[in-house]
Amino acid sequence: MLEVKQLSVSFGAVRALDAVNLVVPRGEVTAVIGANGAGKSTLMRTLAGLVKPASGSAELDGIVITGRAPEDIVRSGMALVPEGRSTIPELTVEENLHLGGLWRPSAERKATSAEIYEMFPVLAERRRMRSDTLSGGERQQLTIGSALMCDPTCLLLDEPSLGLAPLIVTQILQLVSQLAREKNLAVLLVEQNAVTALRVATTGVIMNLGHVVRVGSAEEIAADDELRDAYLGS
Amino acid sequence: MKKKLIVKGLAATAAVAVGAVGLAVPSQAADPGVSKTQIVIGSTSPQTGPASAGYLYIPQAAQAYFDYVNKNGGINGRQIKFVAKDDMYNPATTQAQTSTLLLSDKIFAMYGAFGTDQHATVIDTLNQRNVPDVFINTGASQFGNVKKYPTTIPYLPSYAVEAKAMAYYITNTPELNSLKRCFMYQEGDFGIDASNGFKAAGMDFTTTTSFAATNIAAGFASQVIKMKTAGCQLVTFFGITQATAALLATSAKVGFAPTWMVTSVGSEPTIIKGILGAAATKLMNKMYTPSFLTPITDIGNPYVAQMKTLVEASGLPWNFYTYYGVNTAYVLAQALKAAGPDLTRKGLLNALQTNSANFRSAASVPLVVTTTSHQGLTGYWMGQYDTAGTLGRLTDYVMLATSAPTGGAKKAMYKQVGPTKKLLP
Amino acid sequence: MMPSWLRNSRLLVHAPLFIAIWLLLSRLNVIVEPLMSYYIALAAMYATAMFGMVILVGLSGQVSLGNGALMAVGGYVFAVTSLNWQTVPILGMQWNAVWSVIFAGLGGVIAGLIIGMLAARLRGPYLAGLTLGIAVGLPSIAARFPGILGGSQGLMLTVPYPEGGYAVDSAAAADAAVASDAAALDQALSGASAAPSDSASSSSDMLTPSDVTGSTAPGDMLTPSDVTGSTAPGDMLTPSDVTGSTAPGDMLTVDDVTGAGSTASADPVPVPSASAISATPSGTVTDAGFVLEQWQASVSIAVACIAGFVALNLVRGRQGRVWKAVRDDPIAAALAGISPAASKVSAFVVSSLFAALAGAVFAQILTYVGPGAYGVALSLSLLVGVVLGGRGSLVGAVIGAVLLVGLPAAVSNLAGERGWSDQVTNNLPTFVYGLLLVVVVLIAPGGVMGLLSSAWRRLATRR
Amino acid sequence: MTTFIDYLLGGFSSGAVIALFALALVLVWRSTRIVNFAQVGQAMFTTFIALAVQVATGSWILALLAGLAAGAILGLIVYALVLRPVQRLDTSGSIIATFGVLISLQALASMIWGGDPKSFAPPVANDGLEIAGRIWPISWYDILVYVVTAVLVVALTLLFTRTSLGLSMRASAFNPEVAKLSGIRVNRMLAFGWALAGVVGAVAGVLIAPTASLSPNSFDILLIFAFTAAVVGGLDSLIGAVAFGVGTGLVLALVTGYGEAGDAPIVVLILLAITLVVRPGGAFGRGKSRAV
Repeated sequence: MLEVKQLSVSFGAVRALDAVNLVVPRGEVTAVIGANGAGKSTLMRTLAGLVKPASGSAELDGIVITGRAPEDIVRSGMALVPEGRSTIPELTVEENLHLGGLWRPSAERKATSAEIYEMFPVLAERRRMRSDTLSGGERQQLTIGSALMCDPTCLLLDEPSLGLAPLIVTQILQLVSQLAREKNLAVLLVEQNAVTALRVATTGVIMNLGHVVRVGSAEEIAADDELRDAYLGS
Repeated sequence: MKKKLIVKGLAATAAVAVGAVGLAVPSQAADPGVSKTQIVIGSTSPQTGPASAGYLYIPQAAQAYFDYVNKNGGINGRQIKFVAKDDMYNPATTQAQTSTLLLSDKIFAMYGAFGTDQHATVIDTLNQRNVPDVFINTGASQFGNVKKYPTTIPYLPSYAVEAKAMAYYITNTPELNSLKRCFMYQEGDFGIDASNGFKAAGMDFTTTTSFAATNIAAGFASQVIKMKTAGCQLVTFFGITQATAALLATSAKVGFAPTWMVTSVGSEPTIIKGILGAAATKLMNKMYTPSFLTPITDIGNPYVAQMKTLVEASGLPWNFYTYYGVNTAYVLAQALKAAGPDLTRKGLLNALQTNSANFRSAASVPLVVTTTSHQGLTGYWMGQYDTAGTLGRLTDYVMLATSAPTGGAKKAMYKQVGPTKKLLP
Repeated sequence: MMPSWLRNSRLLVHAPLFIAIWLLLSRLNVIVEPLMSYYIALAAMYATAMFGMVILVGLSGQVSLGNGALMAVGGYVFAVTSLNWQTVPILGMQWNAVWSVIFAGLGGVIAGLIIGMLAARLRGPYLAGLTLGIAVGLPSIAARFPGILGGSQGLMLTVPYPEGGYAVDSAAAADAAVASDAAALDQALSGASAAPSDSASSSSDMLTPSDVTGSTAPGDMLTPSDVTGSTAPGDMLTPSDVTGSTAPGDMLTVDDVTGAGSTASADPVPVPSASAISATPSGTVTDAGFVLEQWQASVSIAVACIAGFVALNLVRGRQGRVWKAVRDDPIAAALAGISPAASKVSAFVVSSLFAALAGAVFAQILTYVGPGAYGVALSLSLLVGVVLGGRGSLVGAVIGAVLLVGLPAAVSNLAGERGWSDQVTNNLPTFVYGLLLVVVVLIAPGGVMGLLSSAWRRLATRR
Repeated sequence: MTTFIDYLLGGFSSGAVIALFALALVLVWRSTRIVNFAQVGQAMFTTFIALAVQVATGSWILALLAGLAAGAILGLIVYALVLRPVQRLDTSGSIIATFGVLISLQALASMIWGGDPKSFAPPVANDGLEIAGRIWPISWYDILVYVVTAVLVVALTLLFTRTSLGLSMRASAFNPEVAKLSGIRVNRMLAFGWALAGVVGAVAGVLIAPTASLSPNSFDILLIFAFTAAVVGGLDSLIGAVAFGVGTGLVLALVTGYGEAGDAPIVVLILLAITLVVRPGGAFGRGKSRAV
């Protein structure tokens, strides 16, 4: 379980996150939605350790992770799938996949990669090719696979749907909710595409200008037209 | 007492000369860099960087000599202040440093300015401003043109003269003259001047090859193979000492063992020993090298003995560079002394031009500096390295020449005159 | 009604600005010491080259380690045209050094076009590699042409006079020198005995040891026997003297040098302070009433002001925006109808033009062109200057130029008199200079201009 | 024909050393995306340390080991003090920073050991081998240099392509953020890359010193050739660096042999220009990489 307490981030004079409180339980997907500049990405990057918080903390299964280096946070079980499907183009598919969890014993890693190749057969097919030859959807699978290689208990997904065809988005999000259930992962999903995100999430969180505006069940928020008009601009 | 008289006589001669000029020109303020108690002398040379190896000792040795003279009362009551600037062998830096010497340090004269390209950037300024530009450290003959550069006075014999001396010795030594000759040179003034000298002496070569000073680290394999393939038996070489060391090593590696004849500035034995280690003496054995100074190892010679004493007492290593540095500083001191108590730039030049034959030095060849000719030293004797790695003098005669585009060297006898008391001017 | 290009280019603002700068510097040039004029000449020359570097490195985002070689192009064109074309009338006018500068600029444009086209497709280190190759290779080309380009020895120019024209070596003067050299040598030979006989006669006008020391010994001349063990009351140092004899030596001993003994004949004379030296200005006056350094500086200032004016108009104008657009996002720029390749080539051409102009001025200052004067070190120092000053700013270029001239001079006095060995003191300035480069890049990656603007921003936000 | 082979063998010797320096440049490029102009300075400095050990102990092996250790440590120091604080320097900034380190190291070496060139005795004879009644310009020492170069290339290639350490290093260099998010300790990887490059540079320095001489500036020209070779080879490619390092040596030897020594840099420049025009990412580079 991921617990975020009073987390604040400042960039110069700008308050990007203001006392954010969140609970992401294991086994289900929590979706954070909000317009551009709401602070969603900052939240993700702060949790992953790429941005230093001004105050507040985050705990993963009772252990404080804020203030630690990104590589230590990953090793303690929280993996981030960053925005924009950041695979390394110069490396092959297999190398990109194996980047995740290099610190783990090789037997465990082999087992996990076999599992992932089974889950994403297209990656197995193309394992020797450079990762920039993959399509957008395939690359997203690769990024998620690489995150799973770290054997996380909590998965952060930053805008996985960006720039993908609707059909592929649906597939990927379904896969994410399936992962949450089957592997008992705490999944925090950040999405601009609110409708799709709320469809697979259990809980919905609405953010605006660095604040958490509303927390509720996904159905409830999906049904609230007023909220949508006020904060999601769609 | 008598000594003082003679010196005064010299000074009087200089004073008359200066006076004559003084009449022509309305009275002027004293020349810069000279006061009742001090003479400021400037110099530029590489003291750091790739070109500084060995050469950095020249100004240090000169400084040691000037310190010694100052301690003993200076020259005509004046202390010599020697300002040696580092130009890192970069022509632009040479000019900047020379400008500082002229305009900020207000030097009286330049002494021992180093390098051909480097000196090309300042020689005009120095001459335009009538600054004596004494004993430049370059063997390029172009600066010895008294019409163009009336205040510039070379000391080193030019590379052309050295090539002519080599040619003379080869032609007149049957066992060398029968050998197949080749020529290797360092690009720049070495190559141009030496080629001209050989051409003037009517010497031709089976093969000629060259190298750039900056490329020594890349090795001489190709040059050596080229000469080996051509069947060279005698190789004349003009390049800096590091290049000579590299050439000897590479040649030994491929079993190329011609008779070597190497320029005097490229055969400093301590540097070669430093680079080649234990193998140096074996590789240098039988190498011919012309020289113009009394052999550095001739410790019985009063010049060598005293200069060695001075250098070592000053905490410097005794090698060709310190030897050369003390020697030219010694000649400069004599010239300053001869220029008399009323020291002017014109007076110094005049003293040099009228007295050059009288200055004592470790040189074994005549110094030619007159009002119509600025050749500097004019020739060489031929030497050869022995199994112990010391250069022995082969010829009791010397071979004299000019840098002219025609004509070779002439054989002559030259007898050295002993030094002044305690090497003081 | 003003034509639109005139209104848009801010020509009206910039022209008076540069005329004012020119007047100010020219005035400064004649009131300061000649050495300062020399530094001004150098700094203005570097600034000219650096304006090009700002456009190339700062605006267009292309790294160049080869602009020193482009300066060589300008320098050589300047030297060759002024040495060989003096008698060639151009457009009915007599040859003038200005023509040489113009031709140098043209040469730079052509070289920049060629190199720019090679470089347009290259990025970062690949471009650095190519330009470094040019910095090494291009001056070597000059060494291949000993005839017209002077080979590896370079070409010497004579000190320029304001009324223009460069004196060429007259062959007659050289011949006369050769003839008198031969005569002087013959004279020396007669003194030294030209005959290959052993009995050298001492010429009477030779100074002999006895003249100096007052000894009346018959052997005035050094002979081998004197040295190898004569017992004559020697003026000579003999081995026995060296090895510890008690003879009242005329020989120099260690004590003489170190002053440890009491043998020194005179008390050391105190070294006078520098102010005791007569402070006559040592600059001689040329025909036009200029000291040489002032003349050099006035040429350098004029070229720098013109170059700065052109550079400022380019940077502030449309072309400047094009360069920045291509640097920041070549794809977006291409979509907006700008050709990234053409933009990069044009930056190279402009920077090369400025480099060549600076090279011509440099040749005029050095009175020499040669491969050694335009080596890799020069190219690197241009990059150093532009990084230290601030990459994208023309003011930064001027600051960088001043630093290039001032820093080495400043650090060279660091060692001073501290009793360290020559080995240490000689190398200390370079050591400190290297560290300075590192430190400046570390604490001010944006150079001096970066520091200034962040300080300004901090001040502004505080208010 | 034998002359031609002689030239090739001679060129091979100098080429192997250029290749080693190019290799060190590629290692630093791979780990931090920086062209390390200080590389030859670090190599020079560590070779001086190795020489001191050789003089003190008389052992070449100990000298080599001391050089390697010093190379690694100096690499780490330069990385920690200079490059780590500014990991995202642009090309010109990193050139100036590493250039500053280079001239400082050279000045420091001059202060400590003086400017005169020193000799470094080789461990095995450097005399040309006599085969078929003729001495060839290749010695046992040359063969040692070739073997060491070959072993280094193979070992480094395996390290980068076959081990997780190599994968971590490559990922850290290509995209530090992604690498961090994958749990890789990026700073350690970058530091390791610099140390490794320092070791390879030290090997190059210790190997070249006996065939040339050792002075604070004696490797300067090799930096230029090595940089050229690394760039033409594609900067990321170990094989490319070695191939073009040796190639540069061969070109220099052949041009000097059949033409004039002064033509060699011009020919190298022309070949450099042609290669980069045809393949802007270097001959062994992966062609045109992504535009964005």
